[in-house]
Amino acid sequence: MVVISDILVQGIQMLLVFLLAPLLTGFVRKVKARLLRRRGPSVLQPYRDLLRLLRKEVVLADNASWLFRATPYVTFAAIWVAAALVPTFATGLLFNWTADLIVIVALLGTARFFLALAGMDVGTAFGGIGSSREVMIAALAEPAMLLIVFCVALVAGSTQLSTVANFIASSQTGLRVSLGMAMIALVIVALAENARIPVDNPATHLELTMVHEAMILEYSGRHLAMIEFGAFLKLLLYVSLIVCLFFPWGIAIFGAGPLSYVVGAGVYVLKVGFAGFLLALFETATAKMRVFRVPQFLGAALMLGLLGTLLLFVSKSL
Amino acid sequence: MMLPAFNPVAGVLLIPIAAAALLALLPGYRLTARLNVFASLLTFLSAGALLLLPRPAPGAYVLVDDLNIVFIVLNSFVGLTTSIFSASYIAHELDTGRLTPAYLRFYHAMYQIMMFGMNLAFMSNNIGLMWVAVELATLTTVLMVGIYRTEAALEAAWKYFILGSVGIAFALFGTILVYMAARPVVGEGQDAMIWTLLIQKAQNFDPALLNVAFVFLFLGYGTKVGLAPLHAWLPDAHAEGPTPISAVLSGLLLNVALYALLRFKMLMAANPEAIAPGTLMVIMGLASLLFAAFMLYRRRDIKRLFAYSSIEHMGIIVFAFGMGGPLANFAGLLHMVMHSLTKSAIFYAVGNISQIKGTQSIAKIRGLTETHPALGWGLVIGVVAIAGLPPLGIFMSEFLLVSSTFARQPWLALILVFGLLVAFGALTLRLTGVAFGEPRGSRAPAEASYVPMFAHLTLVLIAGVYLPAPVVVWFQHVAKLLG
Amino acid sequence: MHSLSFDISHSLAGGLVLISFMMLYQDRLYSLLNVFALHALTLALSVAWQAYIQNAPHLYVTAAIALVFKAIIIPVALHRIIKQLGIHRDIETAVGIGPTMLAGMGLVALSLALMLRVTAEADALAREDLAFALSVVLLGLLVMVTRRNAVSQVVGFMALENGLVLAATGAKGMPLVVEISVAFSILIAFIVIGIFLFRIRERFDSVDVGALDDSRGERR
Amino acid sequence: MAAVAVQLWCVAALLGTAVVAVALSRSRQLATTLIYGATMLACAVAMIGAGRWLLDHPGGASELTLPIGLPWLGAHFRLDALAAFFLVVVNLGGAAASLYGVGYGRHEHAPHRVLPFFPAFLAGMNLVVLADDAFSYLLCWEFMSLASWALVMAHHRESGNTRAGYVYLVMASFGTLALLLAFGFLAGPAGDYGFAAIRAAAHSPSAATLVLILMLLGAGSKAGLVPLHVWLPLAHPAAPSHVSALMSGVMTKVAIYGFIRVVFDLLGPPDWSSSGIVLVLGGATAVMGILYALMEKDLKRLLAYSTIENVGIIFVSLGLALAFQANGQALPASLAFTAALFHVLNHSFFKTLLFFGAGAVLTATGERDMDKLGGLIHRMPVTSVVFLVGCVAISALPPFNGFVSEWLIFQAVLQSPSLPQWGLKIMVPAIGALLALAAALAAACFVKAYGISFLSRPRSAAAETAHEVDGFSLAAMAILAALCLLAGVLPGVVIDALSPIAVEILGHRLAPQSGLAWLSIVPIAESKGSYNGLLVLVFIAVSASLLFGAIYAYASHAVRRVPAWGCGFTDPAPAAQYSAAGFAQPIRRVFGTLLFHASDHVTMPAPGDIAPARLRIELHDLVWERVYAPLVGAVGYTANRLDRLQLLTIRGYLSLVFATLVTLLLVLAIWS
Repeated sequence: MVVISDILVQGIQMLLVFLLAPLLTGFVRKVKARLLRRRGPSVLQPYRDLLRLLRKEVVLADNASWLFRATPYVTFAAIWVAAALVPTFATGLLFNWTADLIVIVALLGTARFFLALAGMDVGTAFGGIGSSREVMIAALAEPAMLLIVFCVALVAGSTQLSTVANFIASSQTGLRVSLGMAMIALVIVALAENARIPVDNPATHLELTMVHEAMILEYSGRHLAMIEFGAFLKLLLYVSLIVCLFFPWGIAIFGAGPLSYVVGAGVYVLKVGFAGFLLALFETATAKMRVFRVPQFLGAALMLGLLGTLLLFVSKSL
Repeated sequence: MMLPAFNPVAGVLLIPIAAAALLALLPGYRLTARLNVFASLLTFLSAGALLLLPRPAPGAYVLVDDLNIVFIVLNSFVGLTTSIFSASYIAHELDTGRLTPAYLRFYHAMYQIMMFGMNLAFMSNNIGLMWVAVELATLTTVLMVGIYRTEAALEAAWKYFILGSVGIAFALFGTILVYMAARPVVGEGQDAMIWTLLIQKAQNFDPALLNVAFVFLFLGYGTKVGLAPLHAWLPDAHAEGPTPISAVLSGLLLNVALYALLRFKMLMAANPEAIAPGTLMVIMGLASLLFAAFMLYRRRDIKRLFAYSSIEHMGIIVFAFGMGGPLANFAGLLHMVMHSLTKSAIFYAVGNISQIKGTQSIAKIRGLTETHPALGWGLVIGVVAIAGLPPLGIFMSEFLLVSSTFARQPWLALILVFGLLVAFGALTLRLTGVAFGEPRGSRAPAEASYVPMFAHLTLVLIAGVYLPAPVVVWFQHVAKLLG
Repeated sequence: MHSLSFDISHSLAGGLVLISFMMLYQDRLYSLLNVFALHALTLALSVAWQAYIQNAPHLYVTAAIALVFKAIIIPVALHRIIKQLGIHRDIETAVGIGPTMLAGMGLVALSLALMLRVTAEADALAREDLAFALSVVLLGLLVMVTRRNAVSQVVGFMALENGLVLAATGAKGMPLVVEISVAFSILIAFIVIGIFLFRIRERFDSVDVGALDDSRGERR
Repeated sequence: MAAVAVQLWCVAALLGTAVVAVALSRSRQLATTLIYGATMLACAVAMIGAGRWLLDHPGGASELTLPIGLPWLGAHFRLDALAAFFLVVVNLGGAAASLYGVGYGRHEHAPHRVLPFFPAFLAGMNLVVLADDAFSYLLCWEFMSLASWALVMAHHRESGNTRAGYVYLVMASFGTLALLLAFGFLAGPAGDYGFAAIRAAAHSPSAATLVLILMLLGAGSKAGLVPLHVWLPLAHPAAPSHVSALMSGVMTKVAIYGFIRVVFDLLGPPDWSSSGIVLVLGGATAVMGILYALMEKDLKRLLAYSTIENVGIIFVSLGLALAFQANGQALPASLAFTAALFHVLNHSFFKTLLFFGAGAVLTATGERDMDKLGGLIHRMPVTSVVFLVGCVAISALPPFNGFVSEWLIFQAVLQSPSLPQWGLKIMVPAIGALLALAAALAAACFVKAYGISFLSRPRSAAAETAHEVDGFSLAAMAILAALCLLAGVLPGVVIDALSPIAVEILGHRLAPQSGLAWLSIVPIAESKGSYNGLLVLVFIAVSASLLFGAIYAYASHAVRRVPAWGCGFTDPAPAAQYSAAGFAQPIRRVFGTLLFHASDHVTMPAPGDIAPARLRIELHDLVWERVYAPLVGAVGYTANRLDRLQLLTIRGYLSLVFATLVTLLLVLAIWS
């Protein structure tokens, strides 16, 4: 019985992120449009786009290989699993221990790996640009990410997200400077990983600037849909990661009964919405930077992470 | 001296003399070459008998003990294999007209006289006699180095002769000084030159005299050992003489001088007040090693290359004996034996190579393992062995020497290792050039036989992985003797 | 008597050293040869004296060899060679006369310093003799390395060898002395013949080193 | 029969095979099949023997002494858990390489230069692992180097190979001399060369540090630690591919075995500061190695450089183990140690696999230069799949094995706050960041490797007409690929199999993993961190296939094949695709300018000029230019200076003698 309900709850979470992801993107786009004094499409537009793409036929380059066709599914699945393993409305779900923070990062890495390969498969210049830049950005983002993990793990004594969330929620950690640094670093990494301004502009096809879009330039139809959906999920994943790591308050403890789950879910949606709003605000406020300024940008994240860790030693030793 | 018949001692000494006389008279190089081999075989057999039969008591002139029997057996063995090699080698020299039958007769006679001189030097119990014998061996080799009568050969021989004579003089002066030191203690005349008596009474000798004596002896015999900076004659003598002689020079003559050095080192060690000879040997050994190691890099003549490698190894051996102690001495002995075998094997190979390619210039020899697999790989194994790589014998001695030295005198060990590495780099550099790459030069089959080369290499290989217990015990005993 | 004998042999040995110095001082070949003849003569005298006081008759042989061979035959032969090979008569020195003399002084001092450490129970005679012999040897070597000229280098070697013989004869009751002196005379004969055969005019290695490079395989 | 005896018999069989090979290596086909078959058999037997010993872990060790080697000592051989594990690694690689060789060897144009040395090489590696006294250890070590050198020289006519062999031999001998010094120091003046005696003797911390440094020089030069790595990218690719696989995948592990054996087993607990050295060297090696690899366009050299990276990772992990052990923290120490061993195993799997793949590409196209490859995924379907597996695994991506070991290492890194020393506290996180950087760069590197050589359009005729390789090679690669996945999804089993080693060396082990629910692994405690490769795999597979099914069922499944779009511009020439150098350009611009003094020179023709624009990339291997070139120069200079002594006149030589004499006499006069 218990197992059933556990699986049920886990299923709910998977479904939740599945449904919520496009909404978040739509919401962000809407807010951005608003900030630009435009009406903008409805928040449900992403769903429509996905459905449209799904129905279209796939236009495939002659020399596209099986890898090119498999990648969308692999990528999406990897991201989805990763997203499902981040506590959203409740901690300690059945499969949380399947993977800790490092594994989640690595799962995203797998997704990126295949996407980068797919970018090179057809052998157009754009794919090459996209892949090479993507891996460069990733190469800088991952160490930063690890340092963030390290910093958090030092505070909570674990890389297990549920544990971390519970620990921080249980407000025995006061306000920590190092945690603040870690959060900023995580935000920077999230921006880079999700191809957001200022690292990349999801809305442009200007070849000199684009990274992610160039990589998936050859995709169309259901494949494109999968990839887009993956991107939505990834955004949600990072947002809920930030939320669960740094603002876990109101998250439901596992086995606390349906009611608290509902409450937790409500709170979670609110937090995600707020984060989305901030993201939109930030993106409208800043401009995209040159590709070769990105290293400095991510270097800052790296420094912050390291600084946070060292600071933690100091504060601990005091 | 009264020697009963069938006395192996007499065999080792008289067979070469008789053979020399015979060879000087007989014409026809095929016969003489065979005879030469036969005589050397007999010498080797009687040396073996010397090993097995009970040894004669040390007489006024002849001494056979654990130390020199090592040298004698090794000497007669390499003498035998070299004679086999030269039998097949020299024939080709006649064809190419570098030698005439007359010179060949002379060559064979000289070969036996040289063997006699070396055996005598090993066996003599009288330091004066030992001196005479060493010089006899030296002069015969001088004559053989010059045998090709080319300007270069004559020049080499001349250089060898002059430097050798000075060495002779030094050695003699040292010998006289030893006699002077011994006379008050041992008594006048014959006795004060008999080594067995000297070593017994050495502690009462006058240290100051002994010191000066040792300096002269060290330089005198050290010239023959080829220690830098007394080495000058060695490379040219090796490079210009007939290859069998180069093999004998590296494999044997250096050992003769080394043997003399060891005897006097023991004498010095027996006297508490005299300076410790070890320090001097260590310094000169390291100097020779380093010097030769660097000299190896710029060599263009393959025989001269290996001549310098002989200097290097003599340096290592002298260093080992200088360090002293059971391990180092054992290593030194082993290294000496292994070096004699390996280096002569290498010279057999080089002889074949230079005959085939018609040149000794390293730059003109390439890709041997392609054109002459047996010869090429033989050379590879030889050089690998001489460079101190396992599973060949020299690795064992270098292992013992380096490890024990590092435990005792780390800095010396570091210098030693540095020298070894530099030399290794040079040797392997030349080896890869000669043995590999696009083949160059003639592809004609080799004239001389590979048997001696592979015989030596097999021995070295076996020694590298398995030393028979009796040999070990015996070496350990000798190592103890050397202190 | 003993003291007298001691003085005589001592003065003879000392004379030998003195003559070695004279050799260092020579700058003409012929005079060098004459001085060497004198050197050999003195040696012969001292050997003979040793033979007399040690009443060791075999040493007379050595003395005779020294007298006949070294003091007469060799110098004459060398005179011949010089004429035949047309070696020009004055000696080119690698180091100037003055420094050479100073070096010689130093060498003698060194050999004395070394030999005087010898404990006195080795009888004084032998001790002094050795000191002188050593200096003669070193001076001979000095001649060899400071003279560029083949003949003078041979002379230097012979002087060195004289020193050896002096030491050998001074060593009381040393066996093989005669044999050794004979052996050395043969050696020297070889050298002289070698010079003559190989037409070695100026130096031992007048064969130009550069010309030998290819046969040495050392050409750059 | 004693377990060690079985191993030695296998070694004997290998040596016998080598001898036979000398005899019949002229007759190609027969010899190839026969020799590789026999080798595979021997290796398989040895592997099974060692594996059973490891799994049963009877504890203790099975020893044997042969009356050879150093006379008064004899050759000691010993099989304990550590040795057993490395024997498994060696012989697994050996068996796979032999299987691969049966097919690959057919294309060998000089079999008589490969066949005899191949079994000898394997025998040497086995013996090194088995040896139990300093002499036999070094003897086998050098024998191994020598055999591999001969294999490197197999294609000695190809340009650069002789140089590669030369550099390799010199560096190998340098390493051996360092080991020799280390053992000499351990054995002491009396010369107790037996490992038992060394283990028993007490070593002071300073001595331990000295020996550790010597081991870093000796074993490190063989394993390829920066800056001792220079020979590796030259030598490994020069050999035939299955030998390269062995050298990269296995021989470096033997070197690591040597390091573990001496530093962890013989030396006893070292000083904590020495662990710092290992950590820094390891971290630097990892990052430098993979950056070198990124700059490469030669497939095999790229793989060789990535070997350097993995060696660095392993050394970092070992350094962590040292640090924890020095502070008596048993559990984290065993965690780091197990992680290191796990990575050793993993790397031996996927690096061997990748080199096999490179060999297959070489056979199919005759090209190692990635800029002449491309599109092989269409021509070589199986190879491309297994090679992809290798790439994913080596890029440390779940659910494959590479990720598990790196995850374990990160877990160990996360334990570092418990270290008392400030230096380590602060250093370890930084090193961890370096590891993460290396991992990400590795992913980039293998995206490049796979993307350039297997994906995209063929860049040369050879690549266009490539054909799949023979069954043996494919089988060998498939087996390794399967192992990569297995070790990735069932890490618990591997960890438990490794535990006896940790017990033997550190006296402590990780908690048993195989018992846990859902086969997940929990190194320290579930609250601290856990991973379940199996579930991750299942989830991904299930959700992907569900989606796939759903979409095909309810959405479209129509496909239209058209020319590639590329924003409307389809460049006609395949040469215009991204090249290896082009792909690495962003990373080169980030790291290269500092580490390689990299600079791009573009020559743009004048407007109207139809000459092609040219891009020249300038890279400097600073390690070579700053460390080795000066050394070589110094030796050459000294040699030239001394060489003048060869051409003195006789008078010159005489004056040398004279000078020596006078000096000695002076010394005598002054001192005595």
